Amino acid sequence: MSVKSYRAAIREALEHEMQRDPDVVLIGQDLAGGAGGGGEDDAWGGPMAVTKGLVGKFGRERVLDTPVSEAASIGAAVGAAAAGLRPVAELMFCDFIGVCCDQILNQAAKYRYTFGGQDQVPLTIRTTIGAGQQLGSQHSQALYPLFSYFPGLKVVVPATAYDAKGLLATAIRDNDPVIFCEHRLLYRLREDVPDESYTIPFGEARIVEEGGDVTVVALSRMVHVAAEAVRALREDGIDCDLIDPRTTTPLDTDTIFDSVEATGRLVIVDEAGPRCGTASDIAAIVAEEMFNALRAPIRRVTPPYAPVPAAPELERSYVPDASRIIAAVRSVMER
Amino acid sequence: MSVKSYRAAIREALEHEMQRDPDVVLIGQDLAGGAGGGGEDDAWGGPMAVTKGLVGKFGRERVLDTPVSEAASIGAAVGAAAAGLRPVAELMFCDFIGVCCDQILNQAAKYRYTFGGQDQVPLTIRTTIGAGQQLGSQHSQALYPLFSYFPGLKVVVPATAYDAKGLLATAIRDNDPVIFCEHRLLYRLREDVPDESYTIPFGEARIVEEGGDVTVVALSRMVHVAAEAVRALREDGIDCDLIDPRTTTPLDTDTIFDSVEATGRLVIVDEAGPRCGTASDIAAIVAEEMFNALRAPIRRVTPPYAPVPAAPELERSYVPDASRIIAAVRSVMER
Amino acid sequence: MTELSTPYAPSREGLRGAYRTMRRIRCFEERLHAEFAAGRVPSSVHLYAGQEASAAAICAHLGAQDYLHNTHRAHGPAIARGADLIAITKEIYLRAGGLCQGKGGSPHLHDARLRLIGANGGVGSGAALACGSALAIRHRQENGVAVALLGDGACNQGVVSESFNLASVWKLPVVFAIENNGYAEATATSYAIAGDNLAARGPAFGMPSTRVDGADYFAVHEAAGVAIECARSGGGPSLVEIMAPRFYGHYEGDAQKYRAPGEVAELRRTRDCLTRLRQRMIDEYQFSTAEIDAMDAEIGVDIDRAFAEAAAAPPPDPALLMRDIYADRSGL
Amino acid sequence: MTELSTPYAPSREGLRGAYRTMRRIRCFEERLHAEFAAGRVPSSVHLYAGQEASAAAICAHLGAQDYLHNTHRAHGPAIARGADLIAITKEIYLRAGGLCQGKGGSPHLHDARLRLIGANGGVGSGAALACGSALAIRHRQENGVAVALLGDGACNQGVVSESFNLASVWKLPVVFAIENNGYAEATATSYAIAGDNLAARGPAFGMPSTRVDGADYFAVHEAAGVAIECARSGGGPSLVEIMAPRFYGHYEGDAQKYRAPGEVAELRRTRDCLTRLRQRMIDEYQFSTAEIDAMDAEIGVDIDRAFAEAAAAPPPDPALLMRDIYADRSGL
Ligand SMILES: Cc1ncc(C[n+]2csc(CCOP(=O)(O)OP(=O)(O)O)c2C)c(N)n1
Ligand SMILES: Cc1ncc(C[n+]2csc(CCOP(=O)(O)OP(=O)(O)O)c2C)c(N)n1
Ligand SMILES: [Mg+2]
Ligand SMILES: [Mg+2]
Repeated sequence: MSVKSYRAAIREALEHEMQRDPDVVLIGQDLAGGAGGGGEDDAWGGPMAVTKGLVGKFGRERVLDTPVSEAASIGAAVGAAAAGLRPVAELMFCDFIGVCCDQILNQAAKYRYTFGGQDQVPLTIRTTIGAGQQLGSQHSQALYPLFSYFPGLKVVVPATAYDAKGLLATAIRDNDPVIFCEHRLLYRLREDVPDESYTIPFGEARIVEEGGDVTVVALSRMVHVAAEAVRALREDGIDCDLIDPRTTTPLDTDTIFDSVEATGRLVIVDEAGPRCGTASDIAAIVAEEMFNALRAPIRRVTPPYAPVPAAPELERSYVPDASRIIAAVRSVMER
Repeated sequence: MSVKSYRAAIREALEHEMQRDPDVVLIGQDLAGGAGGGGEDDAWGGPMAVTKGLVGKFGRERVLDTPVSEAASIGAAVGAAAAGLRPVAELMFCDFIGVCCDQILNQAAKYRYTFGGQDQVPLTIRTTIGAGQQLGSQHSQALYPLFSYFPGLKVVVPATAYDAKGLLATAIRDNDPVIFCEHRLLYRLREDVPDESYTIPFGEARIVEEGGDVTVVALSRMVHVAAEAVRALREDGIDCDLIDPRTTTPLDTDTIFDSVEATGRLVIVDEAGPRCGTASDIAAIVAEEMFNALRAPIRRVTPPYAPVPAAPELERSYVPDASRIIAAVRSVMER
Repeated sequence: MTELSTPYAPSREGLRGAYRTMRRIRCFEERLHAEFAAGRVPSSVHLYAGQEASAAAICAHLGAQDYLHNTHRAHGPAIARGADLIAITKEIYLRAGGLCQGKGGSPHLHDARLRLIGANGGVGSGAALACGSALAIRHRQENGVAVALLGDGACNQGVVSESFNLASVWKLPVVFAIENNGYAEATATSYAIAGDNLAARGPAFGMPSTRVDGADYFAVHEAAGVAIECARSGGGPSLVEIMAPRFYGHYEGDAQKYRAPGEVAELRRTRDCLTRLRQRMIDEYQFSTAEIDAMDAEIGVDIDRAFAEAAAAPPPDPALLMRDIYADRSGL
Repeated sequence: MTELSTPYAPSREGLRGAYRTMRRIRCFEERLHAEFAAGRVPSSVHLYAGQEASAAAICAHLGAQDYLHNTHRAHGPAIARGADLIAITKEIYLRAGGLCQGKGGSPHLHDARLRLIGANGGVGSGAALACGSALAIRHRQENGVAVALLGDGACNQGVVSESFNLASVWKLPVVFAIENNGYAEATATSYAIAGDNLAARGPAFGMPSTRVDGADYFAVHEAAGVAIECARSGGGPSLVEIMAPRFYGHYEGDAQKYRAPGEVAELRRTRDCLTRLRQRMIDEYQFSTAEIDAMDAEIGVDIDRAFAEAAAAPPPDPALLMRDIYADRSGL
């Protein structure tokens, strides 16, 4: 056990899995960096410096830098997975999904089904999500609801370094295509993480706080923002269950249902969009399955229905903050 | 007024708008057909024969056949729209969105916002949706929820020939990017449609049936399937409001809310998927805004969380049918 | 356009196999055409007739370690790769026992054991998947190659250009085999391909390339052989453009008004790979007409059986709707 | 590679303007580099220094009816196209009064009135958008052209190849101006571009193409002139590959370890378009050092003012968060 950043925890999971299974290969832009140039190898170690050091340990045959060609690269990763490798492809920003989503949504997701179950596609796609760096409308989105829409994919949204490490190991060992969404603002988050390899099963939510008055479900970075709100609310006498689903497919509805059964009140906090998003998804499932337990409207705390603006002041008002969560929890307590 | 098919109604709207505004141009594969060949011009008139005859009236300068290059073609349509034309681009199957969704979700949707409101993007993208032709997992989807996720787009899902004609005229005259989703199984649907040009405003649901016991919201082809269910239920003494939102962005929540206020019961019928789809979207909005009126769980009748299989027997059990709608309505009446 | 010119003369036995394959495909497609016209085929089918030399010649060079990525015009390549004719037919009929259990259908013919990879809905996607197969082959040091069949129209998908470049950058053992049949749907290649020459794209993306007459089995056999051998021996990717006529419509039911009157008849007369091969086998390789006719008859029997079995097969098990969405179901 | 060789000699007045533009860009970028290092610039910025001749020479041929599609390395082309320096700086600082009201930022510099089109998040997308601008120009018979600036790395996006082909098929008045600065992020072009020659892609997609030294203003001016004139006069698209060094990192903060030691210093010494132009203006066009120094001083004042105004500008109006999502709000 030692203190590690979310970034380092992800790198460790990659390293462990590459050691464990020679069929694990990394595919992406500048994962090493320096290809073809006159300077250092491993010059970047990934655009977010997550894969730093891996090319030195595993060589360019297993850390494959690509041209700026996501469709071909992710398509190749799909093909390689179906042919028996266990590739981990990196999509630098989830916002770029637009140039390679045929490969993800049609090909990876439907390969096994369309061909009648002949194959498996043990592919992991690591991508980054989130606002907060003033990168504007096309480098700040949290597009995992798109992935959840499609059966055949699994979707992971780790909020902590511990979860990131264990869930990435699970993702890589999983025999289905998994989209692993790293929040860029979490890369520097530091906490105690075991040094050895471990896995965390998919479809098991983490109960971050136990309260009993209101169920708060939050994902990815919003878990931390919600935790701040929950702490503040506790001082005012409102005790929340805070649940982090950790994977949106599979989704641990049992844990959410158990909590809602007890509280009768649900607030969902999500950085993805308000329409056809993960917050809507969970709200709809609960409104269908747990209606009798509900004592108040289901509140969703999400960004507004707008693209992400670049200016920091606008961006701050775009992303949900603790005060909005507190207000939502209070509003459902009024019932 | 004369009896017209959904296909003919769409063609008429295209023709009227092209007559009305010389800046309307059509862009797509085989919209005429026969380019470069030794045979007839206008040999196909569109892969679904929707644009038949238009090249003869408006010439190849306004009916632009493209190579099989959706990214470039739709990208060009976005560029042309921002530069002042009013293009109508065709995406043959919505399932192909994967090869051009950067153009739609990032570029068209965010152009105006990202550049601080300097421009408008009066683009219409006609695409086709739906299962029922044994075309399998990648030619049968109903992907409009993906479009609804993104602010900046408008989304139209006409269920009738009348609506298709009027809404397409509105789409073309609208100054924002509009995704116009034609259900392939509806092309042969015939009904009385005015011969002259008319428009139908976006964001105004159509009340198909008035009942009062249960609110049934259905979209696109599901409106017809739901209507069948509603008729059967009426014979059993259950009277449903049947509402067709017609556009999912903007979404006419007022009409839905008014109905739910009266009935307290909501069943949503949709051919799009069960997770992060339009049914979830509407359910979440109602569970948040109209909770006090609700007397029963919100039921969603959608396909299962599975890709679309090709075999007709499997495909029939994939698509919602009247019996599943009837069962859902009965289940909410039990409360 | 680089000239690839090592001689790859097929053996007499090889010719017998090639003829059998091509005849089988032709016979299958003609039968399917008739069945479709009679309203007995569900869904949508794209016939391969006219292009047989392409699949047959390519497959003549492929072994069990190699991958073949199919297109939506899938029947011919599936037959040439040796997939079970009955399972193919059942799949096209969307019945139980189909190659993909009736869940894929005609365009998605796929047989994992044969490393025959079915096409995706979006044309051209096989180019990138083939780069992945090639990566896996190389990783496992299997001494194999991946061949991506691509239509001329599909080459205008961006992913194909990206894959050309990626294969060159990674020096992958891939062959991009473009079947240029002159059309993408109702649009002529001469309109849609700037320069009307796909082979020229090879060198632009760092690959040798060649263009051959797809009506000439020998020419395709040689060009495919050179490209596949180059990939197999570590020489990296190449591109082969095979000019092969399409004898039927884009799909069955296509009225083909975009073709000149008499165009197909002329192509059948002058550019039929099957009759040309047959003639050359008789003229240059001492095959007797009787011997060839016997092969034809045998094939006719196989085809009859495949269609009879498909027509009699039950629909897929209803439970298949929810099966094989995931390989690992824990947590779901 | 087709040779384009009509002489397009710039006038003395043209040179003065070009120098002013290039100097303005250089001065701006150097100042921004310093401001960034001092922690005063929000977000992420990509500097254009070293590539000035490209934007300046291209813009020398463009009129009000023409479109220029920018890349993420946006400051230089925006300045060359004549966008307001203060509004540019405010946009980079994400302040009120920025070119895009502070909603876009450095990579998205866009001025609709100048027909300067901002880049999208995904590199390469301007290639297709430019086809659209060109379509609109032709439709309105404006006698204009659309120029798409593209990075070398961006050319590996499928949409760029698709756009090359589409522009040729539709014979659009487009010029694809590739600014090959040797890198895409930390990856050298020599690795990522098979054949290391983007100009070769032009003919493969039916277009004339040429490759020029981006350190030589005169060469870029001629090549751009030929290509733009060809497009303007109905000759269709062409491709110009401009070999232009990048003097800073991919973005500010990039440690650039992937570059050889001394590489940038050597490039600055041997391939600086600005010092070369200056020298030639003095040697061949009788400009005096004093005259040029005076221009430099004037530009320094403009730059100082722009940064001062940007630093003092307020943040954008909070209401902008929900504004300009749609142009037509009825029903919403
Ligand atoms: C991305 C995409 N766009 C359009 C289509 C529709 N489509 C199916 S087959 C076809 C023609 C492809 O032409 P080509 O690649 O030459 O193959 P051919 O049919 O001639 O064998 C098209 C456009 C598709 N399947 N995928
Ligand atoms: C589709 C896509 N993939 C990756 C990126 C990340 N990215 C931003 S700039 C850049 C480098 C592009 O290189 P090049 O086109 O040569 O432009 P340069 O930065 O050298 O001017 C990359 C890969 C992106 N913006 N879009
Ligand atoms: Mg073809
Ligand atoms: Mg570059």
